[in-house]
Amino acid sequence: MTRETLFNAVLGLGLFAFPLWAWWAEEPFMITLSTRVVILALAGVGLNLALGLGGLVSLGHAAFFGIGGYAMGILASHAQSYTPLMEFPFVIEGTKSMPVIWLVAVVASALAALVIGALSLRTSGVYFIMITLAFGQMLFYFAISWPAYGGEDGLSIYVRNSFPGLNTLDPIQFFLICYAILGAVLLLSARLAASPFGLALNAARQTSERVETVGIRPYRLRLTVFVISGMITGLAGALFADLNRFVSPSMLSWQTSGEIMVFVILGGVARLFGPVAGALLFILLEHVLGGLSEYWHIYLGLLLLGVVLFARGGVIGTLAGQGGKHG
Amino acid sequence: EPVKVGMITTLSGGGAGLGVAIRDGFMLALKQSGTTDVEVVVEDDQQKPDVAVQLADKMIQSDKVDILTGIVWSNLAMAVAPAATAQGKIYLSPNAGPSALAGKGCHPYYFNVAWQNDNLHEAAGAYANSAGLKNSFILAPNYPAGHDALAGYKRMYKGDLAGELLTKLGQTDYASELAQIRASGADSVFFFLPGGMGISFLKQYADSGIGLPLVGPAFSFDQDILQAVGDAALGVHNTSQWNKDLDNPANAAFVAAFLAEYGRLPSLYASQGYDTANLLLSAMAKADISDKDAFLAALRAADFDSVRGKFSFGPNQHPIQDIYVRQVVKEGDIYTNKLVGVALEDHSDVYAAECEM
Amino acid sequence: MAEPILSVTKINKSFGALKASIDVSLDLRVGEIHALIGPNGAGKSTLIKQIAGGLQPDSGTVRFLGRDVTALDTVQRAQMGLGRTFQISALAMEDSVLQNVMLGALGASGRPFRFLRPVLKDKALRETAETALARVGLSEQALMRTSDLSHGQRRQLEVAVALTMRPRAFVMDEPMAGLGTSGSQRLTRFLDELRHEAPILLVEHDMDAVFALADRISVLVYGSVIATGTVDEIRAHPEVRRAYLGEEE
Amino acid sequence: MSLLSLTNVSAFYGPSQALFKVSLRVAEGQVVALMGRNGMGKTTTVKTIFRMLPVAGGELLFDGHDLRRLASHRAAKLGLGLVPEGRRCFPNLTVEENLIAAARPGHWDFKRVAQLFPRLEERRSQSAASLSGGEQQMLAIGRALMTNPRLLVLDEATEGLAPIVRQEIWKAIGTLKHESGLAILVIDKSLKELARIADEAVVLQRGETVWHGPMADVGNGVAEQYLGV
Amino acid sequence: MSFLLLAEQLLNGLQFGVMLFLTAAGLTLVFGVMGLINLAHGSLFMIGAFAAAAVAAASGSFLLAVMASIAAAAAAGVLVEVLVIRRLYARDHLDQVLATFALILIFSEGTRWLFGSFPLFLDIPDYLSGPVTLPGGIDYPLYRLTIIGVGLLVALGLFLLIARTRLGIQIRAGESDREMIAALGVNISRLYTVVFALGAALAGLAGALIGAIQSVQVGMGEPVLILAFVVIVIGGIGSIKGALAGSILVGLTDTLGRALLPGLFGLFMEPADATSIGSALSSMLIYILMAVVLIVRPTGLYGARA
Ligand SMILES: Nc1ncnc2c1ncn2[C@@H]1O[C@H](COP(=O)(O)OP(=O)(O)OP(=O)(O)O)[C@@H](O)[C@H]1O
Ligand SMILES: Nc1ncnc2c1ncn2[C@@H]1O[C@H](COP(=O)(O)OP(=O)(O)OP(=O)(O)O)[C@@H](O)[C@H]1O
Ligand SMILES: [Mg+2]
Ligand SMILES: [Mg+2]
Repeated sequence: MTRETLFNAVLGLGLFAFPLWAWWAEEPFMITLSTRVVILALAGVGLNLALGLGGLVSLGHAAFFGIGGYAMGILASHAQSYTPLMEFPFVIEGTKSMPVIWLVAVVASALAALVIGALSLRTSGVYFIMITLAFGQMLFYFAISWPAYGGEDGLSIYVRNSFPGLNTLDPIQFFLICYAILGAVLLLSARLAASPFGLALNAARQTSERVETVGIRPYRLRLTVFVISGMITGLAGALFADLNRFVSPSMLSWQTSGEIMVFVILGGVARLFGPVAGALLFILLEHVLGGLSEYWHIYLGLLLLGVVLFARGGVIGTLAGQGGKHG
Repeated sequence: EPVKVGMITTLSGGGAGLGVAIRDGFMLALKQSGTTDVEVVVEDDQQKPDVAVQLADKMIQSDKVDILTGIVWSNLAMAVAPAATAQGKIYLSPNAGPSALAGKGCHPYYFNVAWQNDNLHEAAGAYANSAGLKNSFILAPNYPAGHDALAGYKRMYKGDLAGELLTKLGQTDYASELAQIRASGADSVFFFLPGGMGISFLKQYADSGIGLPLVGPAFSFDQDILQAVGDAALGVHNTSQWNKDLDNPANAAFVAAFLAEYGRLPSLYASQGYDTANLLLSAMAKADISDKDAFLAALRAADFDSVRGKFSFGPNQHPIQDIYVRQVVKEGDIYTNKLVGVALEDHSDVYAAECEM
Repeated sequence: MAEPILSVTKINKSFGALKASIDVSLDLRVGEIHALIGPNGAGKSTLIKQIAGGLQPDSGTVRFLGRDVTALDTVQRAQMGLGRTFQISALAMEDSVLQNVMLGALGASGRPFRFLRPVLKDKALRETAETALARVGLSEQALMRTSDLSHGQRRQLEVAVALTMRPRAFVMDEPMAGLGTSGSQRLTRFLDELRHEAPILLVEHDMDAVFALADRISVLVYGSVIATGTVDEIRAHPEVRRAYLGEEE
Repeated sequence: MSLLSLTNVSAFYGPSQALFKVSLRVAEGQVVALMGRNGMGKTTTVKTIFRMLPVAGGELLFDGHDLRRLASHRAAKLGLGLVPEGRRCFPNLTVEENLIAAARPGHWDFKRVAQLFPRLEERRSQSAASLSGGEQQMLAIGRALMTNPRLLVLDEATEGLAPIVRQEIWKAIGTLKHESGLAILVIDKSLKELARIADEAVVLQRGETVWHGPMADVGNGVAEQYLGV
Repeated sequence: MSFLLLAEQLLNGLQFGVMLFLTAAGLTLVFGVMGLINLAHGSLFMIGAFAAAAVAAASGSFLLAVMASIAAAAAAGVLVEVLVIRRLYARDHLDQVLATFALILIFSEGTRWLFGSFPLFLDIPDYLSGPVTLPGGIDYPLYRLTIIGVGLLVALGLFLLIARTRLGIQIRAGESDREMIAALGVNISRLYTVVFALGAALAGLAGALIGAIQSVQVGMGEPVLILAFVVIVIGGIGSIKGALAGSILVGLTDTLGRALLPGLFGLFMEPADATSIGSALSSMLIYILMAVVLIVRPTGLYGARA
């Protein structure tokens, strides 16, 4: 077992054990906080596929995060008010069932990622960063000025959605749902990275000319990973909205994109557990420093700076050694 | 047993000024009362709704607070208040008053100690009538509170509209809008542009030489902001439920104490924070927090000396109060407001009718 | 005689005022090594790009395996079996040497969109890859990071990647560049055998190699083919001596 | 006294050692050939001289200055000129800009370089990225000359050049040596040309100096043993 | 809409464009030419504005204030470059993103700590305030004309510096291969410190000039940052000409969009809806513009073709 796998295992188990402890100790907020880490990590895992594996630095992943969130918000708000989502040409009812919401969130994000990706992938490098930002901003402003679903105020859902057989209102059960999803997605992304697809994509990131000359289209590889990535982040968005029982355009803002990216970089780009470590560290800092001083952002900034300057390859890169990390 | 209060407010970033004012006002009232029965947890929401929600969760689940308060912005209030009241926590709004929470979404645990969002704009409309303005150009940012602002103004205003614009949220340059105002033949301009947007607009308006009378809600003429606007704001009429020269003993004491404590004049937001704390204290004097019904009844009675004078709650637990017209003046080196009249008396809001409580 | 595997006919290409290919025609037949030589900037790499895809000729046609491929892109031509090496190494530098050759094998397999099975456990791909490495003499370096290879080793890897594709024809842009004397000699021997698997269009400035290998040589000067012929014919060609070879030997 | 001297220089790439006590000397006006098969550490040696790679041990002197203490640009300013392996022209600059970027006053200026390589004059305002491989090589040499060095280091400087140009370059190097007394450290695969021009030779194998001596002696078995010829 | 109003709106668009260029000028150097993703550009803009406001309040002189803004931002630039940025050139772009993100946090809260939570006062000096009448009868603020002038001057200066001077050439060379340019004897570290400081100084200058007609407050740099990136990318990274063209294009699009779209929708819609949809669309307009430009020309208007 390499140091990285060991570290990943500790991280994964710790993230599981802590909320269990909190449950036992009756500290429900600690469970909520862990759930938040898990969900944001999930969003990061989504981005990390595009960013780490595909080299696609997307500053527009808030779009998918928000689409997932709004999928939950819109469906649940209709269910909450007993009004159908759509009456023509056929009736679509809202729903409060998580699996259905997830499905809608994932499909909607996939479609959005397909369109955004297909157009954005014409560019590369910094241009790609900016064009994805542009699409994200379009959705953001659209959501803000679209009155039907609350505009800037967003949508509140009073009761968390349901999952068959579980009581989602119980923090620990909701945590377990999210944790299971994160686990499944991590497994998927590990598989993906080691697969033929992963190999080709990884090569395309470094030299797309080479990939073409062996008869593989980099564009298709990239579009595929972008869509998968968007789907995962979209799913995370739906969960996040459920965690907060609330969705608003701020989920679509570029700051959100930036924050998801910060998780990834902080934890270690292209590291399987990078986003998990990053989200954990960030939320932890936010939680601990937030109460410390009115000017706690200064300390947060200094700590982040310390990580970039002295911990190359993010948290995991530093703790687990260099192998595997690019850049 | 002390009452635990969770204050979620904006203490970092561009909107921090408002949160700081609310907090300072609130704390001042507690300090003056000398009570040891209130324990306050203050946290920074960074003006992000999801952070506010997380903080609310923390305060409810971990700090076990009885009462939440402090939120500055409507969208954050919308994120926190319904969920909090649904969990049986009392929410006292020291600033935002979105219509959704005043009408259908009203709740016995939700109290607004400031105003319903439309109020000051309605007052501006009423003032425009009384000032004989006949052809207003109106503008606000394109988001729910902005829509409410224009709707509120139009509800009371009886003249014609020379033009109506929704600007971009966070916009900093208004040259294009100013050109349209100039060309519109308006006789006055009503604007609602909170925070930095208002400062930018006012400076640019003054520099454009358009010179038409301006009307607006108090937000852009707040004590803490006026110093940044400077001469550009001089003489502008604005509407507010409070001003530092309101003639009542509670207010005089508040202004003096605030100045002594923090070394600056209190702002509108500070007055609201102060009132919120005093409302809470008045309820605590009458009932114990463990007796929810009695405590809510005590809050509803609003038996405290508001710095704005008359104050009571309507059926939707939003204020019924007078709204005044103020004018920006310079006192020595300091830009401030002076009262020049009353725009609306004993005003409540139109959404109260929809509230079934 | 059978139709050549690869042929270009009357290709023209300009960059602004600069004419990089002028009515270029040449072909590549079964079992041969056709060397393309010419002064620096004559348009050899430009021609290779037009043959391999990636650069569209202004006019003229490229035929490969009996098909007009002028309108096809790099990927399609590669899928048809055109193997190419670059003048300046294009390799996935952060990956291992093995992964680079695996990529070639994967491309040749035509099924890169497989998501779940680890690629390194794919026996067939791995075998193709390891064979190719062995053939260029890089077996020992298989697990090294490509960026840790020396310049010469990278050139060898370039060739190995092309080999994994089992192409029907090779186009190689200066494969010897950067190889030391011994390396060049080895690669020369290697190409000599390789021609029986698939013919090679070889751009090279290493005259020892060219003269040792080429069945035919075409000389490109200022975008035009000024001569095509056997080694001896070209060696003796006065124009070629003047424009390219100089007083060598 | 030698202009450049390396004594027992060791260097690492991360954890792996690439140079083991390499020693070599280049005297004023002397041409020294650095030889060895692929991957034996020639370029690595060059990198230590130009401070692109830290020296782990040993001594590194140029004209009496301890190079180990100097930043890359200071070392270069002492009079070290580099034609790096793989050309490394600045692709986003035009030919002319590539040359100007490096220029330091002295014998070599744009005009002289253009005389040496007329092709560069023709391509003057074309971006280096779009140059042919050989043209880039000429540019890299021209650029090194523009710094007016006292010691020129040529790492595979004739790679990818047409025979006729290569002859030109060898001729030019000869002229540089004889007329301007330039010291040269040269890495090249053409033994024949090296034999013609170099005074001394140093042979590296797996990062170690395994042989050094007069160039003339390389023929006697050294080439067979270490260079695989 | 009358012709005169349209003309005025065109002028506004141009003016807004040049203003955008001014805010983006420093970033053009640092990002476009040095190739460094500096998210803290907006913070430097803010530092300039705050320094100007502080000095203007103390001295009453606008000119001194502007000079102070340049000096303060440049000093901050040197500090940041030497302590942080210098270690990041060789790194991935992403490390730069994280580090400069951290700098934003530090600068924003640091400024709030120093200056308090409330906006500061910075006004146009008397000699530049008020409108002048242009030929054609448009009343136009003198200060905005001044900004156009300064912006164009900066554009010209930058263009000459980057395209025409040896320094500019060396900077660009450093962007593609620092190691190599150092091996040619150029002190690239110091050069980059100087360039970064210059970029910071330009950001500071913009902050002071624009702060005078906007709100000088914490967080004022963030919208600036995004817009600056937008115009540079539309123009094509590394091209000063492009940045100017991109700025003006964005300025015109945004201004005309705001001015015309609601009216346009009003032709076939309820006025209330038209205002709402028209303004919604106009706030998305520059991003739509950017997306379209990049889809059609993936490296921007004047960017080097890939
Ligand atoms: N994109 C381009 N734009 C302008 N000129 C170009 C472009 N690509 C190549 N050229 C020019 O076309 C000519 C032919 O270039 P090419 O790379 O084909 O030469 P070559 O024969 O391969 O030379 P070498 O042997 O030196 O590699 C060169 O003079 C080069 O400068
Ligand atoms: N960046 C690097 N990181 C790690 N190892 C390296 C790196 N560069 C070179 N090496 C290793 O160091 C050894 C010496 O390489 P070097 O480039 O000095 O060889 P060389 O003699 O110049 O060979 P060539 O003739 O092929 O250019 C090689 O075995 C190579 O694998
Ligand atoms: Mg070539
Ligand atoms: Mg080498």
